[in-house]
Amino acid sequence: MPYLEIHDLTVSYEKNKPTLERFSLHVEQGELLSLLGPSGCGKTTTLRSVAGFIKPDAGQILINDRDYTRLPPNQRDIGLVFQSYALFPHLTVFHNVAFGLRMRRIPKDEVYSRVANALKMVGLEAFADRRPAQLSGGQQQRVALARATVIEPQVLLLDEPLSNLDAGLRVEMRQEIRRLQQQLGITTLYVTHDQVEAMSISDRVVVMNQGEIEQIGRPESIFAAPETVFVADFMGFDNHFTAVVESVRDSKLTVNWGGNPIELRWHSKFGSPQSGARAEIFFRADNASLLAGREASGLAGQVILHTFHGNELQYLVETEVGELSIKQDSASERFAPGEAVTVQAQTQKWIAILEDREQNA
Amino acid sequence: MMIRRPNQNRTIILLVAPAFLFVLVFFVLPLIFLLSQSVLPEEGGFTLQGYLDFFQSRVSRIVYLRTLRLGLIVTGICLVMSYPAAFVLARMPARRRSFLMSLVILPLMTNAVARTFAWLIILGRRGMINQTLLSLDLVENPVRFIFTETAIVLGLAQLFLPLMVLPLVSAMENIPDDVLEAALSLGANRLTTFLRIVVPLSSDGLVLGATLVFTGSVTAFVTPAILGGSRLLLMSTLLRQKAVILFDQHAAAVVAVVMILTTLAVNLLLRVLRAQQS
Amino acid sequence: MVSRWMYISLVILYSFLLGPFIIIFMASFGANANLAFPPQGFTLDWFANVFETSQFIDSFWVSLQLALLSTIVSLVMGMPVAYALTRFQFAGSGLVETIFSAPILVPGLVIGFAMLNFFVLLGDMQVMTGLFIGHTAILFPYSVRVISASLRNLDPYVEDAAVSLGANRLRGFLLVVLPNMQAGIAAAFVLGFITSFNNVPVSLFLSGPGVTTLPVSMLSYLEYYFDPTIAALSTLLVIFTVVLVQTAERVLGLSQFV
Amino acid sequence: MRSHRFITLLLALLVLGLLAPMAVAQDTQTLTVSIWGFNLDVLEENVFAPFEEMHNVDIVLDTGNNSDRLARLQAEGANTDIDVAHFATQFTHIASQEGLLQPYNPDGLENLDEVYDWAQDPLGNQAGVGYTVNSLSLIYRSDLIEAEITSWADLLRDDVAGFVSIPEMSTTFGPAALIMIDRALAMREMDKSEEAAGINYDADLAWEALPQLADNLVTTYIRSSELTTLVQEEEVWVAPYASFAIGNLINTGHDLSTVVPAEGVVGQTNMISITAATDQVDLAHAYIDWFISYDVQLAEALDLIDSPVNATVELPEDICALLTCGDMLDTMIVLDQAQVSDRLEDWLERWNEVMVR
Repeated sequence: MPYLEIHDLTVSYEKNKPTLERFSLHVEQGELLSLLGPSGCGKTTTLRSVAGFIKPDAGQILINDRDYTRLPPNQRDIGLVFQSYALFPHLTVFHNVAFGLRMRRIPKDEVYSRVANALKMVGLEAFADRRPAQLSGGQQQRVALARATVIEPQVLLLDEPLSNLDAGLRVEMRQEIRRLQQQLGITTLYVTHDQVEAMSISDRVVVMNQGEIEQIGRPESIFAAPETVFVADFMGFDNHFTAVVESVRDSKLTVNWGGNPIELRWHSKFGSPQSGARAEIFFRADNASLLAGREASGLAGQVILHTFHGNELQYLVETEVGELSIKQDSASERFAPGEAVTVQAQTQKWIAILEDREQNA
Repeated sequence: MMIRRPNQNRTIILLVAPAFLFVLVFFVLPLIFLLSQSVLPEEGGFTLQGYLDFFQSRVSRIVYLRTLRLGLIVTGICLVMSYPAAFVLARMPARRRSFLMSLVILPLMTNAVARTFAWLIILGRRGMINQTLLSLDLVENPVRFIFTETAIVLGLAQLFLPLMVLPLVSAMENIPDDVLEAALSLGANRLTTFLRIVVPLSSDGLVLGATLVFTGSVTAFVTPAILGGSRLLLMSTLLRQKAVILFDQHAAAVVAVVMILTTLAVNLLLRVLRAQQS
Repeated sequence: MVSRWMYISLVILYSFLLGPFIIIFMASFGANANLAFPPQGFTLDWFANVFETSQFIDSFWVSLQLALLSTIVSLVMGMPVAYALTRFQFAGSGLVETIFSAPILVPGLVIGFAMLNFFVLLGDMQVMTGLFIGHTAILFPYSVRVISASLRNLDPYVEDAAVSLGANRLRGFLLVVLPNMQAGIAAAFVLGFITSFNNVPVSLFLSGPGVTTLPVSMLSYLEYYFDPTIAALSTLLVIFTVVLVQTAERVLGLSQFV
Repeated sequence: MRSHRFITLLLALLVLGLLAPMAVAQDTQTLTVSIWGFNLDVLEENVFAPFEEMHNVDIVLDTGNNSDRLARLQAEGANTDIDVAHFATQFTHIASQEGLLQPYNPDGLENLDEVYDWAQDPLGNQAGVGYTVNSLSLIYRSDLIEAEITSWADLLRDDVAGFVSIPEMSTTFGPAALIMIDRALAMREMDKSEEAAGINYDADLAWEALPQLADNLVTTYIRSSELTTLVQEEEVWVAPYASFAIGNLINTGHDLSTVVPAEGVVGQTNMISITAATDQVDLAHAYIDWFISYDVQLAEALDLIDSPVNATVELPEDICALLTCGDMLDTMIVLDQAQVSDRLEDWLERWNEVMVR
């Protein structure tokens, strides 16, 4: 039973140039769903439409079966956390958090206890009397979280909440957000452009591109099995090249790898691919290995560059399918630039994507 | 930072319209009417004769050129007086600087009549300067300053000096110490550093300050009215004379339009200079 | 980098800037009725004369009302413009910006002259109304610019935050935006007040029977008498200004902004 | 909380700003008088305050010199607030020609019969009543100028160069001063007798000499008060002066001598007129009538402000000597304002050409 439903939402900032067109999405109760995509993909527009700051041209937004589409944002009962935190600079932490309760005319002592409780949950009891300017970035983020959740909203929306924090703090904060969200069991829509963040925090991830959903799924499945070239690029597949399908057998297709056939998982929007079709092949840098010299079992290449990353080494190798990036355990054999090598495919984690409609129909 | 919102046009119109209409009706329309007065004499018909008369008349030519000349002199004086001082101010510790800057702003907050009045006491026949000159036996008889260009220039320079100091200081504040140290470490002496580094880097403030002082000087009324008398006219006092003494609204409108065009031209020049810099 | 002769330039600058004020101050206590320097003796007669001269008292009230009224109106009308300019992107924002900065580009005397001619064309208009319109128009550039600057310093999303927490737009503005703009508004207010209160060129043409602003009546007083009454009045005005600015600073924390 | 204090302050200012204008705009009857801003303290005591009391009215003043006020009257036309206007004859003439004035009703002026005939209706169209006469003659610093000043042409002397001032052409006495200089030059240089020199309204000789005179000038003056100031500050040593300024000139405390020049003095009446736009016709008549009454005329004369036109006023001799009265009324030269007005526009332009520095 979906809790938050978006049906056929159409939003345009300029006439006849919709940012979202007939966009639909369902979020389950208590679920944390991430909208992942590059800037301009429509994720923030979706979020601001749910919050009510954007009046859609068409479509419907339902929360718990109630139609929210025409409801003004201040009557929506939605918690919103902004990228800039948007704390009220003139109010103390306490009054920032209390703001939403005040608007709801909650009695004073209840406000006090609820704010105290909310601050405790984010570990800021001691900071109630400070102004936002006297807090660190992470603390400000916690205040924003407390402020958005203290009103016990039906849905929590987070708009790139971690992008203003430095890397270490980001990891800590996303754990904090996840913990809080699960503790409160609150249905959450989380907007980010950082795939690692989306993977680590979400129940489900929606990858968006140009106002359309590219793929919806659990983080693991999106990470392991992207269905489109866009998603694969976005999911950090380091290597990408195009190959011709030699044959197809059920769930596997065969392409040529340095004279050897390799069998790969495939995904196509248009049914089973034909042999001769062009497939886009993706694999990550750690799903291939290097052997010294020219070997018949793999693709011949030449090392261009290597860089050291603690327990692994990263090589850039020139091959007939282009430059490939390959990671090796630092304990394994080392290759100098200019050295001839053979690239061995570990095909179980490789993926072939077919997007060209005409060749696959 | 702007937030994009769809369907915002009505909101914007509601926000802007009241003030916009006010300025349109009570500011833009009067100026259009003024322009029309300058080309449509009471006798009727369209003519540029007013402008021809203005530039052919010896009186207005003298007045116009004097106005521009004095404006340049005042700008030059303000520049020379404030440049090194602005640099000192910009390099000061913040507390002391903000105190000194508030002293720079103080004159701006006092009306021009009060400030010009002081010059009557300083420059008069029995004024401070003449008393000093006489007591030092530097002159035999008092020197006349009142009703001279010198008096007007001094009065205007004092009036507009803050408008030069403020932009210069804020431009110079933005020059990091490192840059100056870098120049010195590369073998430049202090003068060279000042000329090669400080001057180019503060040119934004310089151009802005010069524009403010110049346009202020060529349009000021109080100072030339008090210190120039009825014979030493500038454009502003000429406008007043044409309008209320000679009852010639047509000619007064021409003078007014020439004043507008002059300040607009200077501001346009400023924009071009700034565009070139960036 | 800062050398000794530069400090000398600082001394010269400040004596030139502030010297005239010291001269006025001295003259306002001098017993001689002319402008001879140095002033002889000590008297407070000139200050008494300021308060006995009805044109100064009347025009002071005119200037005060005018400055308050036109500053407040230019703020109330200018604030939405500043808001639109800083919170929305729209076609024509360039035009709006130009129109609202134009009154600063046109010489004050020309504005006064053009307005007088235009008001005559419009027909019967109270002198005070004319002055009010003139002053309000020339204050827009200050109010719009200063308020815009203060709005730019405020995260635009705080309003959305307030709304998402249950405030309507107006309450969000009043509870969140306005309190954070108070230094900016105060700065715009003080700046506008002082600009209007000191204005001569616009008021010169728009003053009329019985309604004259203080600076204009000071100017016309000088056409009749050269005595230290003007010095005494100027001294009072400097004190008034300093007190005003200091109070604004104390109460509202002006310097956070200016 | 700080914001509360701020909003309170703002509201207080708003209320103050809105209430203050109301306090001023009380609804009593007012009479707006256009007049020179000169000697207002004395006028207040002698004229305005008693009148306000008698008629329960507020007098509002529009002050400025002749041309300033005339310009305003022209600009405002039928919309003007001004009810009565004081002008020198030549400006009354212009205002009357432009239809800005309405003729007075002799029946409304009880004191008119006491006024000298020539002052009752100086322009002959009842555009206004002459209420005072004054004259233009010369004054100089007898301690600083060694050779006596005796003639209008002495303004051109080298020993006074840099210390002369003359009235602007746009003022009441501007044309008169020039015409008298012309008369002096004619008498002296062409050696003509007083009668032969006459009055040349073209003033050719004076125009010829004007550039030379301009070199002698400190500045020109628009108001008599400016002359007083210039004399007070010792910038001016010799100048033509209007008789009504004598009190202020004497008050400067300098050694000043007045001269009746060989070529004579110029007499001139100031007039009060009723504007065409006024809705206070009766009150305006009452004002004029009050101004030409014995009481006012005497008080003004004793304060050395206005020389009387009311024939019933008799003055002590020392006062009379400083004003325009007694024999002087018979000998003073009265210029034909029509002749002056015809040339004025042209003269203003020629004047500027010479005077601009």
